[in-house]
Amino acid sequence: MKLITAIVKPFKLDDVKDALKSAGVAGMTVTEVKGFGRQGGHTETYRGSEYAIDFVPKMKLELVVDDSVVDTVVEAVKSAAATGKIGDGKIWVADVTRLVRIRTGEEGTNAV
Amino acid sequence: MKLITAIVKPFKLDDVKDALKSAGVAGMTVTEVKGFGRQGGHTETYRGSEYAIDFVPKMKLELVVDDSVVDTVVEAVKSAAATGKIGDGKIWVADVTRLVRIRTGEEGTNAV
Amino acid sequence: MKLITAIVKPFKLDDVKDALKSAGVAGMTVTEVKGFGRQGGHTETYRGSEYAIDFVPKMKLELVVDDSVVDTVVEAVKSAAATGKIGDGKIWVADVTRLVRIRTGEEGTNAV
Amino acid sequence: MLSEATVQSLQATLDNLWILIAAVLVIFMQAGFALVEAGLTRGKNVANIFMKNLVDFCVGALAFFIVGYAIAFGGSMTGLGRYFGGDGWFLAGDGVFSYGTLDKFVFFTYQVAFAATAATIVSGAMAERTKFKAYVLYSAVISALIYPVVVRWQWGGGWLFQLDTPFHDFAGSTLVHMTGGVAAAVGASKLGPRLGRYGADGRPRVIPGHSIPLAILGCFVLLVGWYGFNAGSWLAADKVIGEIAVNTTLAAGAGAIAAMTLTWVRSGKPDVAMTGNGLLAGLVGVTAGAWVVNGLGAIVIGLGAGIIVVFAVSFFDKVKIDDPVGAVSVHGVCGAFGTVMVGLFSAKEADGVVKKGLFYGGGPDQLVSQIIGVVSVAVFVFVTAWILFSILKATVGLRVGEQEEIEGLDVHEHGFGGYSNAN
Amino acid sequence: MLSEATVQSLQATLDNLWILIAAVLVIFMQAGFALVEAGLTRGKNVANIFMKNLVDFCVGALAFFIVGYAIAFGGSMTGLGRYFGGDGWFLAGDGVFSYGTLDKFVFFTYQVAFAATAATIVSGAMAERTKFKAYVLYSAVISALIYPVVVRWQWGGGWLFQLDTPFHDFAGSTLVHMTGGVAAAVGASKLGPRLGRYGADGRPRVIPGHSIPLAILGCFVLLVGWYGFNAGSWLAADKVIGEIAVNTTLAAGAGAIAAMTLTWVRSGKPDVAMTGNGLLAGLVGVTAGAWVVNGLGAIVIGLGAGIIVVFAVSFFDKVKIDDPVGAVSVHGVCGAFGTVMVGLFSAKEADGVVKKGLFYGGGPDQLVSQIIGVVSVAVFVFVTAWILFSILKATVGLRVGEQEEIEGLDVHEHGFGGYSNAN
Amino acid sequence: MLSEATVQSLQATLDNLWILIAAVLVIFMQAGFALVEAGLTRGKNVANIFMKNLVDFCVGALAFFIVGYAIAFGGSMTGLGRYFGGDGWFLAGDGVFSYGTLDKFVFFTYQVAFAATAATIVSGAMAERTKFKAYVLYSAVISALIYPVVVRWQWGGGWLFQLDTPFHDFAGSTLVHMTGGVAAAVGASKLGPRLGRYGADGRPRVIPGHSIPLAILGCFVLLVGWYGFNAGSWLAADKVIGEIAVNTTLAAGAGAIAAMTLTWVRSGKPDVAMTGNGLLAGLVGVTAGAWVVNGLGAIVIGLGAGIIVVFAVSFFDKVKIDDPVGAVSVHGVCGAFGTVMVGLFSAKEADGVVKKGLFYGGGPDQLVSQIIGVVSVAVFVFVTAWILFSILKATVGLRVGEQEEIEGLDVHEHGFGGYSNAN
Ligand SMILES: Nc1ncnc2c1ncn2[C@@H]1O[C@H](COP(=O)(O)OP(=O)(O)O)[C@@H](O)[C@H]1O
Ligand SMILES: Nc1ncnc2c1ncn2[C@@H]1O[C@H](COP(=O)(O)OP(=O)(O)O)[C@@H](O)[C@H]1O
Ligand SMILES: Nc1ncnc2c1ncn2[C@@H]1O[C@H](COP(=O)(O)OP(=O)(O)O)[C@@H](O)[C@H]1O
Repeated sequence: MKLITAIVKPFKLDDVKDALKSAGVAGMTVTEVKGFGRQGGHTETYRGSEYAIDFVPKMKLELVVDDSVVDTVVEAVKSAAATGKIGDGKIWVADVTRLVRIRTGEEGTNAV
Repeated sequence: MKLITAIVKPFKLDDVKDALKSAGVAGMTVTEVKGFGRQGGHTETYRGSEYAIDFVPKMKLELVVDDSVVDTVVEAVKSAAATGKIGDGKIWVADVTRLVRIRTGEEGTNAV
Repeated sequence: MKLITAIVKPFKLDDVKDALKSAGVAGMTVTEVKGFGRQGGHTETYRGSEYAIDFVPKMKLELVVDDSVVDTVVEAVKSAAATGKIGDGKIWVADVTRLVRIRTGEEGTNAV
Repeated sequence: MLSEATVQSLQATLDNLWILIAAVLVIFMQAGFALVEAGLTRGKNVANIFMKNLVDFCVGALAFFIVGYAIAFGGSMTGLGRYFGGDGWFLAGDGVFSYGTLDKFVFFTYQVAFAATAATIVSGAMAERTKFKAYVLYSAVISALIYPVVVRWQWGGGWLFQLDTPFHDFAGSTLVHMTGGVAAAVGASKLGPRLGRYGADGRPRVIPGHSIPLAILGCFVLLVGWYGFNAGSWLAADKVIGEIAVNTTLAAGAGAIAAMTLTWVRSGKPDVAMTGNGLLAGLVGVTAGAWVVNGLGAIVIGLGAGIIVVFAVSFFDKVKIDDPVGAVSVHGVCGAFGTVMVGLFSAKEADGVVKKGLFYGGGPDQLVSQIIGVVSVAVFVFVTAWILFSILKATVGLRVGEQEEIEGLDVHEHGFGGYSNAN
Repeated sequence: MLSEATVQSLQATLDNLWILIAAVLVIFMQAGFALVEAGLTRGKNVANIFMKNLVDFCVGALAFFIVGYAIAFGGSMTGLGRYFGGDGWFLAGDGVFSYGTLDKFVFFTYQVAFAATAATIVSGAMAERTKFKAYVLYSAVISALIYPVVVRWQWGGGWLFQLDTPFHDFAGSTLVHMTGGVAAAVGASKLGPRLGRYGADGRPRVIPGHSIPLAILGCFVLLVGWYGFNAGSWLAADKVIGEIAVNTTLAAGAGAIAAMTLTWVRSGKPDVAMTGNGLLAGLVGVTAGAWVVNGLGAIVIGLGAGIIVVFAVSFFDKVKIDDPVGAVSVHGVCGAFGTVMVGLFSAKEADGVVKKGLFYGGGPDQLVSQIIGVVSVAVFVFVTAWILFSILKATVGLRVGEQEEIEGLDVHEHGFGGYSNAN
Repeated sequence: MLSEATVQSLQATLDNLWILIAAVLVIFMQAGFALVEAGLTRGKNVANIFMKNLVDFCVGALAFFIVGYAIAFGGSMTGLGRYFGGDGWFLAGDGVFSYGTLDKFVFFTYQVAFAATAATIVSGAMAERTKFKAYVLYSAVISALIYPVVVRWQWGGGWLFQLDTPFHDFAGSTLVHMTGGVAAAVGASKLGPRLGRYGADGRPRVIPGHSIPLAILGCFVLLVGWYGFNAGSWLAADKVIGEIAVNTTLAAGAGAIAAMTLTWVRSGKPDVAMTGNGLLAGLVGVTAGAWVVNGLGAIVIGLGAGIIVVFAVSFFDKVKIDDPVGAVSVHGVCGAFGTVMVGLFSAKEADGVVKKGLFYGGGPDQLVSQIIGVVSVAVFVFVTAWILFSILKATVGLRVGEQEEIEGLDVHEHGFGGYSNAN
């Protein structure tokens, strides 16, 4: 069991979701987040004064998946989310020691 | 130290929180998220056109806990969050190698 | 590769971000969350009736970093976020087995 | 040649102009109601609230045009006509009733705005759990039948107006507001409280409104519209409207200050939503006596209404009539209160219209008539609303399903959430 | 000594007062447009929408003051003057045209509010992708030139008014709304659809508006303002304004109910945004005939407009004219529809102004004139708007860049997001 | 028999009707202020802002009823009466002052709306850090004492009106707006800037407002209300109100365009919030001369005010008077500017009321009087506001604690957040 976390550009969410669906992913959880990174923010002006916005809106996807499909999933996100422009985001993978489906109590692979 | 992550239905948040309190949990962090899964979304209609909403609102709970209480906590979430209907959510557990309380600098179990 | 997660008070976000920048951190992801903990919530009154708010607004920071800088980063967050008052928040660290930069496909340390 | 008639026709034009403008102000109150109700309920039901307020105006306007106006104002005022009119359907024909110098169309516009007000009050009390279809049917019936009958009794020249000392409800504390408030109470209690409104222990739990800005903006809009509501009810343009406006202002201010102070004292903090309710309570309260009381009377009535509304909200909480916006307290309770107060604070005497109140040396006559009016209207509306909601419950159903309620009426009743952060 | 003149001057004062108040109501509609458009588009463009609505009023007011009014109303109505006026620039001088008893400044205020309405309609159809600079230039030109010429043809006494049976557009279904709607169609199609509005398969995809509360609040504000729009168009204060107001109310109600019912039948749920559009469609539809139709006519026109708007929205979706708020359907299509309906439903006859419609025994004369009016205005606006938008496209550019559109016009065009949750 | 009196009474009715309607428009401005201020501040203080705006109207109305009106308009205008009135407390009695044909209640309603405007201006400048209790006390004192004295000097017939060339402030650029603006400046500087408003380096940091839609909706509402504010200040119904309305429109438009253009040039992007401020600046600026200037004068004053407001905002930023909404710049600075401009741009001469300005051949007399008026009012308000805020600071305290400010006044002062997303 792995937890794959991906940070992507908001307007890419639909494409990524579709790619993951096609890759057979059954579930995921999405959060609106703000990212700080190489992309940098931008300068806004408000009532004549400038100020820096360091954070850019991003979407975070979390997927718990079977070890066997990690590469497929990472690949799917990567190709669907990439625009080639700075700020496309990151994907990281971590171990999950247990997974439970609340409704049924099923655990492990069955719970995905 | 484990990090327990739970995805639950929003209207179950209060019940889960109360159950966790009773189970002796001292702290947790909650995020509004959107879930994609078996529950499916629904079709909305806007100005006469249909469109699919694939995501359903969910709540994500994160709790860092001592290894000894993981089972209790998972159990508490499970029984408080279950409705038996599709979409009740998931719980997953991962290792945490270090935990720090910012205020005091305490680490490990003392920091929970 | 480690994932450092920090929960801090919202008005401390700017200070923490600046401290992390100075510590050489290149990127992070921030989420608005609600915390439950020792700090407790407060009682609100609405149209004459009291009710308890158990959750307080917090900010969650997630940073994937090289193992070598974990201590520096934890230290930076700790000193920038601490006010000494209850509710300053937590930092926890977990293992990350893989990190990918979507734009370039780079992995590992190069992807940070 | 210059004739008396020329001058009279100028005055008539003035009257018609003012009442049309006043009607527009009252119609603006529809936006105020929508805002207050939306602000004091949850975001998942916000489109439904706006939809209800929009549609009750539309349905109500057609219903009042087709039958309501005829029932309220048409035909002979004797015999059965004391309770129920019946002439001027569709405003058609030349004999259609109008008031004084007013053109029938102008008078109708003013009256239809009032009908819409009475109808829309209910939507707040029944918010967050009512089937939209049932609400549409309800609003057709109240605009076509229940409200017109009530109006008939007094403004339509019916039996309450024909009392020896006529019942006096200048701009409708009872006829409009209490009518709406009583129907609201019946509707809310037929529906039952919202899921989660009462804990397992039976104690009320707060379900906070999602936007104070919307709610208080709505209060401002209602305040503005109320000048049309009260000062327009003179149904003519002359200097008298000035004092009516001042009474309206003072009662509104006093109501808000009273509610603010009371919540401040009780819970240590001045409550914003309740202060808004206090403003509206003061306005509702002074509406019946807006012409006959003086400034001091208006202030006392406003203060009284502002205090009463706070306790009334607690009371309905306790008896489990779940009224998310306080409509029953504001319009029902303070409407009745303000009407009765005319019997105490009336400072004017006008033959066949109103007597001085108890505190102004007029004896108890007016007070008695006020009580008769309030009680009879309350009973009539209670009974008819009860029948109406019972029928709706047994046929189309009154309440949405549990899932609909939990996930929100916007998506389930209208197919779309009121707020979207789509990119 | 009392003279006829004294009385006349009183009537004149009354007229001026009413038209000024009506003008204020129409100016209030600017807020309504901003709200509707903001509610039906995305949050990332909300400041841009408000800015456009604010600035088109400001720019339009100055442009109409400097040249527009003179083109619409100035100079001789013969020869070229039948198409294009030219006197009274800056309202300067004593000979400046005014209507009836109205002071030129009062008449101007009323007219400028109408010009701003015509101008602002376009902003919704072109929302979420138009360069602000291009929009400002567009709004100067429509207020200074295109709209004034159209007005000249009819209200300015030009050739449409000089037809044997004059074209009749009482309050501007065609002159104001269809003008705006046709310009909107041209603008939207020149721009092309928003990114993501059509899938790879060419089928439309929903881009939901971000706030139903804003949208429906806007509908209420427009409804309120419309009483000034229609009843004020009588350009004098007398009892006639009552029937105009009633027709306005009935058509609005019928339009909303029709659209609500139709979406309910088609998709199983009554659509809130479309019901709002239906209300506006009914209002636009009845505007041309607000004086000449009777209540039944108003209801039929309202119902018709409410049905048409639903199909029109689908139609423009299909032909890929991406109109985020339905401005083309509401103002363009229903404006034309309502104007033509006068030829069928006119129940009044007034020499040199209007004849009875086909359904009221007046024969086809009025209908023919209505069609001539609608077609000629549509063609004129289409051609001039096409030229205008082509020039803008070729010079300053019409559409923002892709990144600007994706991330929002607020930040990119104005330097700041419309919503901030900074602490 | 028809008499002159009949006709005069018709005119009087007309006057009263118009001024009551104008009063309602001005009262609507309260909603506009609440919206602008709420939009330009943070979401955590939004309920507090609305509460302040609601309560200052309520408290101010009662205070002005009880004492303010008597001080402003009551009693003899000689001796001490040139500075301070004192008759007509509670509007009681028959001898209470009124203006011209106006009923005392109508005149009061109009005046109380102005008093509430002066009072409410301060709330924006002191937003996000003021104790609610202190604000309530402040608003009672300004409505009961400070503002009435200022009014006395001019509109109440006092010493500024008795100057050889009377000070001319038609609708209150100085008496209402600058009074509010100066009090705002004193309040904001007594409070000190919001936490985080200035960096460690002393340079200002932006604290963005949370909702441009609310802010610009507020600007529209203020624009609409301003027609009542300016055209109503004629205090009678006649054709003159037309030109006043046109001047109001032009100055508003020019102000917005100037501010938009200036921010566009300075920072590359047209700023939305500043354009809104520019509109208001133009309105404030033209208010003093709304009757005496012509269209060109109005445009120039509007442009001037729109430019000044941009620089004034920067200036107060630099001198660390933290004014979240720009109230000091809009109302204080542009109020003074507009008043002085009457001395240059007055195009009218009226015995004992106003002379032509310097640019219109009237010499420097009017200019001198304008400067006397502005300076004396500014000094008076500055001193009294300083005393008032000092007393409040020393007693109930002016500023909330640090935690309250960081977490928001909504929760800490009123017990409840303005926005809730509870399910
Ligand atoms: N070290 C990191 N830990 C967590 N999130 C990161 C990290 N670096 C970047 N991110 C997230 O990824 C987003 C994109 O990163 P950025 O450095 O801007 O560009 P790129 O994706 O091209 O490397 C950031 O906005 C942030 O949300
Ligand atoms: N593999 C997954 N990884 C992360 N989150 C998941 C995953 N599968 C489901 N979820 C989350 O759990 C929620 C419920 O899952 P769903 O499949 O709809 O029903 P059930 O909980 O009954 O299995 C989803 O909405 C989503 O937020
Ligand atoms: N065990 C936990 N797991 C996850 N988050 C926690 C945990 N305990 C506390 N938190 C988060 O840290 C915040 C601060 O914790 P709290 O107990 O209030 O004070 P302190 O930081 O001083 O220990 C909480 O609001 C919550 O968001």
